[in-house]
Amino acid sequence: MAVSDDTRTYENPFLDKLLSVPGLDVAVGSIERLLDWGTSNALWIFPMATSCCGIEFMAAAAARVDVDRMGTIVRGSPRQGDVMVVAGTITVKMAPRVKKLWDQMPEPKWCLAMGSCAISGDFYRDIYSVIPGIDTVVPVDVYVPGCPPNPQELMRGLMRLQDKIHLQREGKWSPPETRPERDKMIRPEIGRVGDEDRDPLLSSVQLDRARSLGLDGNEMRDNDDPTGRMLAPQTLSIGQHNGESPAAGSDA
Amino acid sequence: MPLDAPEVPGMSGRALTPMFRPDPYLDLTDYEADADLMVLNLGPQHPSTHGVFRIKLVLDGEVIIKAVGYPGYLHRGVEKLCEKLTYSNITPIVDKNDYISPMINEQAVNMAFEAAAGIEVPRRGRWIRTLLAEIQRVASHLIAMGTFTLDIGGAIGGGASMFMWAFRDREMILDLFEDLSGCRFHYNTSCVGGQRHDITTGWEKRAVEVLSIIESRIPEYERFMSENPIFVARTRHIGVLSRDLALELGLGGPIGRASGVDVDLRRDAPYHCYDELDVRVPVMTAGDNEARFLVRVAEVKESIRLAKQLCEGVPEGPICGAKPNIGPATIKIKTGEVYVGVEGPRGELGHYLIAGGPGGKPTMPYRLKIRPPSLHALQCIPYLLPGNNLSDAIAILGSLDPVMGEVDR
Amino acid sequence: MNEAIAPLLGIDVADVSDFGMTVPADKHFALATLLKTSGYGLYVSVIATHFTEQKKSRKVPEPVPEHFQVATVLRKPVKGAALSFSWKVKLDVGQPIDSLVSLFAGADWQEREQYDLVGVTFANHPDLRRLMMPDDWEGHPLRRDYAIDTPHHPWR
Amino acid sequence: MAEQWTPAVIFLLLSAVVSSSMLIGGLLLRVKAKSSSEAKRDTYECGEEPDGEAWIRFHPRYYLVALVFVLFDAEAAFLLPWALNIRDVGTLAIVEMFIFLAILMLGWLYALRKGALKWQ
Repeated sequence: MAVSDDTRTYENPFLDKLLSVPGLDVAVGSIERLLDWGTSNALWIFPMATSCCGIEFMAAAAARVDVDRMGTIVRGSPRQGDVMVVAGTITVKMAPRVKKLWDQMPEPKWCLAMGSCAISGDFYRDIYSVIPGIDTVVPVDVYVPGCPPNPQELMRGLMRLQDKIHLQREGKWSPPETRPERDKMIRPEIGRVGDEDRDPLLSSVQLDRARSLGLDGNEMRDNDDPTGRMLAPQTLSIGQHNGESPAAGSDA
Repeated sequence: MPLDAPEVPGMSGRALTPMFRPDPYLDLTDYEADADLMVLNLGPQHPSTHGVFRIKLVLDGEVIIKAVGYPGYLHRGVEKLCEKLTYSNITPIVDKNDYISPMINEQAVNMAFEAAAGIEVPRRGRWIRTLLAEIQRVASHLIAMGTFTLDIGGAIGGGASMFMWAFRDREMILDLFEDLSGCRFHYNTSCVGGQRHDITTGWEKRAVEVLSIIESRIPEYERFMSENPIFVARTRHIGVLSRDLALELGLGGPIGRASGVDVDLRRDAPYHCYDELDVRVPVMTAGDNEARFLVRVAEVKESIRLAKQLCEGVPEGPICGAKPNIGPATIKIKTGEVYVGVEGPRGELGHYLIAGGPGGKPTMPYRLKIRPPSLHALQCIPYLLPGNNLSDAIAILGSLDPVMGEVDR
Repeated sequence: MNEAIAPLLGIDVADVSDFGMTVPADKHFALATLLKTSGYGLYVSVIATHFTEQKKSRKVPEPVPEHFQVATVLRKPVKGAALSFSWKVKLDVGQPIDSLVSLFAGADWQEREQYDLVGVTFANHPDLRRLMMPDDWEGHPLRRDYAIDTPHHPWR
Repeated sequence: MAEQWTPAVIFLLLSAVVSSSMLIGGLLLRVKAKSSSEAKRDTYECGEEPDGEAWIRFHPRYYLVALVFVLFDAEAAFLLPWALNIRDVGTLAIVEMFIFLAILMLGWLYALRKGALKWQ
């Protein structure tokens, strides 16, 4: 039962070595099933809830459709998250943060795009400040369509993710989620993760912009330097503002 | 100039008195701290920032010295988009601004268009709009109560009970709206000239049932909160907002009324059918977190009373004044400039419309500015946070109940 | 109250209207202080709009240069009669307007947003930075000549 | 005499097995990302770039409170075995324990008087 490597972004070094030993794959199979049972029934959600889908996400976590039934707990920190549920519109100012948080999540991790704003940017798609779909920034595993998708639909999306995890663990190659593709669909100019026409450099450029957030994103322009080093109070003339970051930001 | 709170009898020492007004642009270069200052980001992705809002806190130990708010993480360019859409297409866009009370957003923007085009909404249309607005206010305040206690108690620390109750009751209201318009929220029921969907027979009876169930539970929620010593310890005298600061910040709504600003557009500038109702407005003067919570709870009772009163005598007649707009481009406004303010659950929600400017088409607004009440709620963060502890920052932000879709538009 | 405004603006009482009255830029701050002292204490909003240039044509008798218009709305918090008062100020391109932050603390973010989206500069505003857009953004989106789908590498 | 100790030995063995199995299980089933970027090791601050250093000097009151806590936590550790077999240790042990508590209360009063627990 060879484990197909192309879809998994993680590996168990010990288990894979065990598998190479001819006789042991039965034993490893049972460990795989145990791991698969553990992972899929305890999907901890890291909510990237930005707008209306976030409220529907809260309604899904609340009393009537309780996603806790499937073992999914909502955790506030990426360090403890398995699934990043992107619920709501991601804007140009928020995208580097999403990319940074996605990279701070430990493997194995999945991404669930909830709502048409996260899937394709919806009718905000061609506005100057909106990302045409989260899959231009982050590889998405499950798409939950709707504006907003009702809580049952989100729960079904999580179940589809569980099925995908079962398939991945059993080594079967799981078909990529049928990405919403229509014939006359306007494809975003930025290639989506997994598209052929997306230039490989784009992901690293996005990651650098996300990580170099502090330098240009550090809007702490006012004249206090909290690290105790007294800064001469800068005069906030209008001209000085556009884009150039003061000394406090660059050496922090 | 260390920021210790002057002692005032009867108030716990650490809360700043209303007279003391922290300077939001505090110059920290000459501030001598107990130890080093620490900068902490209550960042865009945080469970208790009610959406994506970032506060950069400068902390001296645990006491907040300075708080700088950074909105804009959900700026979707709605006003630019509205300049490209016809008047009847704008309603679903504006639904998504304040996604906790979409019904009131729709009505506000359509009232602005009707005022500019001079369309008269028939009585039944106005009556149904008032009824739907009051029920939506109940649902919106329920979310505010639920998330506020979730912020204070934490998901595991006992704060989730009120959250679960609030969402359970809100689901009943969403079922009502689903019967009316077909979707849970983003209803698109009101159009330029009145209502698009009429209420079905028996809808008011179900509405009265749902509202009376919620009305029977509200005293329990109120007791559950105001008699809980932890809740009281974390909300009384914390985040005290004085009346003149609230006025200057332009804070109507529950936040302003908790600080003594007695303004409610339903009573002071009546629209829809509010002039036929006696709108009682709860006002408190304490101005702290607890007052904001209690004003919201009292407003829920008021809204339920108004909605039940409205459910009895729904007048007969047409529900839409303008010609039923088949095509999107049937509403034409040659020129006009109008500002219409509506009492949203978070304050005054206004729309400033300029129709027919140079090079603009008569079927599309030339400029539509949406006045967001939550933006003014967030503006009092640099005044309320300094002097309190870090944990109070979460409680104060929760009591302001901002909605980031409306702030960033 | 109109009797107080008329001499300030140098117009007779009849022309004073509580909506859409055009006020010269230098009288903007004085009018705001007068309104605040006479009861209009609740700050509502500031709206900046960009008007493109209009050449001489059949409908437009004389050419109108490109200009901005900043409208301000205040409200009087009186029980039973919360009237609003709004006036407009015409600005040329690049001409600053007095900021009302010293009168109304609520004007801070609203004016920063108008500076960010429309590009009208507010004089002696304590901290005029971009509010909505990221800091390295060029251009002002709500201007009529700003294309709605301008790309912003590497995100869109 | 020997069988008196068997429960203790079993307990020790059990705890050794459980803790080591967890450690070894974690080691064996360790998941390694194929292409992990250094961004994973950045400090998490709600998605923002942390500003200023974390190696800053804190006010000593935090350390004092922690110290007082550890002190009285250890005291509670002594109370537990004493409380379990209070019946067969006789009244002398009870009096001794209360003397022990009284001495510690003195320490607590001292900390209170010196203002170690004053928060502001």
